[in-house]
Amino acid sequence: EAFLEAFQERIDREEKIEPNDPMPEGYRRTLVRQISQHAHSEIIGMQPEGNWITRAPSLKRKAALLAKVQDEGGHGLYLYAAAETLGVTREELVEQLLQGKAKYSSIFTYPTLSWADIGAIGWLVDGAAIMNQVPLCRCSFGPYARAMIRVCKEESFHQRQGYEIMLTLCNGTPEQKAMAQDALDRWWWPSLMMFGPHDSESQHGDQNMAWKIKRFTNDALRQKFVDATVPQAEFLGLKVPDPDLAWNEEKGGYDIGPIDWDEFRSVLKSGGFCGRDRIRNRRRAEEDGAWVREAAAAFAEKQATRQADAAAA
Amino acid sequence: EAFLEAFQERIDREEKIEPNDPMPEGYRRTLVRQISQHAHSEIIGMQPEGNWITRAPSLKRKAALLAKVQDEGGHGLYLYAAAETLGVTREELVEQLLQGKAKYSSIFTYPTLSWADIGAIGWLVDGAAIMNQVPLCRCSFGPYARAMIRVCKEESFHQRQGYEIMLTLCNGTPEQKAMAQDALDRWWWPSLMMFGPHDSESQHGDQNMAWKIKRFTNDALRQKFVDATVPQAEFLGLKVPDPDLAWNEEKGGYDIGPIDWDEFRSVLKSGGFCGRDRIRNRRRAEEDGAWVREAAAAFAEKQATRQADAAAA
Amino acid sequence: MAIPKDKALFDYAVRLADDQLVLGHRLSEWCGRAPTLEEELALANMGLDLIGQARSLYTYAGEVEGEGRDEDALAYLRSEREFANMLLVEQPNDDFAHTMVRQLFHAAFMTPYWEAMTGSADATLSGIAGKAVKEARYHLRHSAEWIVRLGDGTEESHARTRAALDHLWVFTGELFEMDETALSLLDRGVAVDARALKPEWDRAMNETLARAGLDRPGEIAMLSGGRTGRHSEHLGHLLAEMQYMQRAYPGMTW
Amino acid sequence: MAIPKDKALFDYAVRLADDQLVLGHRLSEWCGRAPTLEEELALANMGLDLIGQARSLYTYAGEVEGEGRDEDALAYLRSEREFANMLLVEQPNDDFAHTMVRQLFHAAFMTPYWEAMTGSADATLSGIAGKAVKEARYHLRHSAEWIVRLGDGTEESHARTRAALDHLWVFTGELFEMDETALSLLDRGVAVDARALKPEWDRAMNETLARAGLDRPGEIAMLSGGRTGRHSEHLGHLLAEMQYMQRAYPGMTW
Repeated sequence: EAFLEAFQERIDREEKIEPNDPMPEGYRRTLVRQISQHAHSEIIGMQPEGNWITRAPSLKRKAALLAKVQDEGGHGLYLYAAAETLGVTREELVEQLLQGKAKYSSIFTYPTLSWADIGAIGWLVDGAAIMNQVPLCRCSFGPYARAMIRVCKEESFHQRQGYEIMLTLCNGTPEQKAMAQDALDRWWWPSLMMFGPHDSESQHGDQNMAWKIKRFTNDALRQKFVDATVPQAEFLGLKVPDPDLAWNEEKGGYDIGPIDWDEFRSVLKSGGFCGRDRIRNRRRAEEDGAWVREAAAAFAEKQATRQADAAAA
Repeated sequence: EAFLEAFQERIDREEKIEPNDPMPEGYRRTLVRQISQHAHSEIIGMQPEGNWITRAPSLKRKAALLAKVQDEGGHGLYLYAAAETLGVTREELVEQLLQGKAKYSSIFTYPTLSWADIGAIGWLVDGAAIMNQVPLCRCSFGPYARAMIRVCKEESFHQRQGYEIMLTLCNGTPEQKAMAQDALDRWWWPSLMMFGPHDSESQHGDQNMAWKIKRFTNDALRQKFVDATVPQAEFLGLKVPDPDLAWNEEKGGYDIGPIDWDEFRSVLKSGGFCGRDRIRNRRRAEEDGAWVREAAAAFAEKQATRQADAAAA
Repeated sequence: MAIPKDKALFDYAVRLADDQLVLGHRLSEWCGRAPTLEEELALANMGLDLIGQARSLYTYAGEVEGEGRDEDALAYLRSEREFANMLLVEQPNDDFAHTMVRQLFHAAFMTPYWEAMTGSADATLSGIAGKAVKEARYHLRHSAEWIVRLGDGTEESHARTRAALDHLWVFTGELFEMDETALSLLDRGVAVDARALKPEWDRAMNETLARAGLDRPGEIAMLSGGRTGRHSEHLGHLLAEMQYMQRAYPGMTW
Repeated sequence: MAIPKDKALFDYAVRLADDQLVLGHRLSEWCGRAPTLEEELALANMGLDLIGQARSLYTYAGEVEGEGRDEDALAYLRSEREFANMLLVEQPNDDFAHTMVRQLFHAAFMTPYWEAMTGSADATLSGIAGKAVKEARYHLRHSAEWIVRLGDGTEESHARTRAALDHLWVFTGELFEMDETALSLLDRGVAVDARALKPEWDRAMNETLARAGLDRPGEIAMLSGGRTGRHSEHLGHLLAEMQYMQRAYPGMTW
């Protein structure tokens, strides 16, 4: 009791909690879950975009996309490292993902069907991710907060890059503009779902707010995203696929139509359109690479023995 | 001695030798080698053309090419069956191929680099094959002769189809015509080499002629091919890549320039440009299919046991 | 592009063609890779049947549209989002078990489908069906025999076939879907009521799986989207390869 | 297409660009498939370096030609027969051992190549070389470390690496070939004498293989042809995928 109170006081003073500090088990568990889900999302998120690297329509875009996907892998690395400070190993976490036991953001279960999807993902998906992640740079847990600072810097670069792809398409031929509209049509609602259920339905909201793992509610962040994004769509000359979308003068923000939470739940439940492929691909990569990891481990062991022998001699 | 003489007399009377007839060991050995090499060539020959099935430029061509490659597989089947009448199994023969111990026609170690190569292979390679094979329809060994009758009928259809592809290209755009010329440039000399070394260098020639396994010499068949093909090239408006090519009024045929036998020997020795890939692909197909063949065998055995049990009950 | 004279009929013929072409293309990818020489020929046979059906259907669709598009324009010059094949047929070959399960699922549907289509009010479609039904029956027999052999073969073949069934089952719901296009043509006596074929498909499935000693996968949420061009990520790569020549050398005769 | 003002220089820059692009593309195919997350990043790094080099070289080639072709026109709108990359770089990724052996063969050549190129009489090429040499050194270090680990790792990794060495060795002769184009530019002080780099390449190879406990493959007849567009059958499939968008949507800005 006293410990919990003292812990809460540290949080309230905006002190960073570090890995070796005492912390409530619930706090640790929540962070492990959240950070690892976040890491898994980065890794799985490499696939929908990776799908277009070999078909990118110009060398500049090809290089930028490869670099972007590489950054996502890098984010996965920092995040697994941040989770490891809480006493789990990357191997355990990856195993949970491969077993289908761990969650990752359901946005990555949607397929990329045209080049415009690469633009839409950068613009909308990275845009939504940034809304979620900027507050995490001030998360009470130090390693997570520091990882997020680095992540956010790169994400906002990706977001601008994605928007720039959309802009190029919208300034292009009618065929290209139609491609962009089609991508917006498919990615708009899933992007809004990235913020999670309405606050009234959210499970972990309050405690996470108190622990300053979370600093804004799902609905507040979603609103912020909509308000930032709708003018961008207008600038592109694209139509947001929501007939109920309307400016609300009173609240100084947009009202949106009802979100299809049945679709959201069905994606969570069934793994979504590409969810099975995503996990299957990762499992294959793990299996195909097993002999390489074993070789590296065997070599490292031999080297250690040799050095020990040399030192003993 | 008496046996060999009697055998030769049967041959000279143009009697067909059948699998259960007595025959000299050399005759059997020669036929097994020749028929199995021929079968291997059909199977390996599926690869260069198969390389373009997924990229064929029209549905009509795609279907025709798939059917053609299927025919080649069928030829492989009849020919392995003909060889099996001589007391070897298909498995043994295939194993020799996979081990790199058996030969196949070196023409199939050249790569197909453009759609025009599909035309050139039909026109030139099937054309040369027909020259070689038509006389084999009268081969002294019955099963081989009968297999060849079926093969030749299909081959001449393929040859016309190949020529028709070339004709379409030559009636097309300058780009298409250049594609056709490029293919002729690359396939002309290898096609001439398909007839084997000059008669003066040929090892097995005389005995095979006597046994009526072979009925014309390499050079005679090559001459026949050149005389048939040069006017076809002229009709297409293509240039045969031989500066020494000239009509010889006296012999009533074309004279050709020197064949680069160094290239021929180097292909035989090194396996040629794609030879290693060809064998590797076949090996992979065999490995990947092993579990299927095992399953089929296990099922057949179970079925046999069940039927025996049922019969016994 | 102008609206075709009979848009529903055009769309219906094109999607049916897309199904057969994409599956035929997948089968053609096996060329040189089959587990036996006999199966090499059988896979090519089925591929040829399907590509042949696709050609007739595209040609007819082009006629219905009346804009001068021929079979090749429809096969080679439409984008991934315009292709309307069902998701099942675009799934990768993977191993032989996946290929044969995919074929079984498809042929067990197409057999009663073409049978019903022989009674179509549209003479061209019923004519195509008359030929296709014999082909589909062979595909069904061939794939069912393999499933029985693989299911009742070795431990490995059983496990691989079960994995293929589980993986591909989720795409079978789409076989029986009827959208507005299909319903409007059903009203006109042109289309087949796919929903009505479910019992026969179930019978074929249950019978084959029972003989194979394989369990029928449990009911799960099905995936669909192919008819509206919402494909899996596999189709784009298939089209990139298949369409390359027509895209790289536009407007030429081959 | 008119003859470029300096055809030899154009051809030389293009073939050098083709080498780096095709290998960079191959590395990019690993995305999402690498054996570890760290290696995922390393493969992407090397791919990015190579694609970056290709971009500079194509851009320069386009300037030399003076016909308005930019990097994308040269990368996406030339046919398989026009690509002049060496055969080594187009070989498929196969397993990780093949990929790393291919990288080692290439980087052990490119390291001294770019070093020599920094002294080129052509200011643009020497400038590109100045940046590329650092990248090549990293590729060499990275691939050599892996070959040592794999060669001296497990039995399986040793066997796979030996198989990769044996399979790819035949393509290493082409690294050191000098044709008329290269010779004429060598005379002008622009090109590098590839033949002269053989001893250093051999040293790197012998040293790495010795550390890895792997035998150097015996001398065999080498394959070549890439410089004149005589490729293996692998390149066409790579180009069909890579060029698809530019072929399907010609003349657009992306």
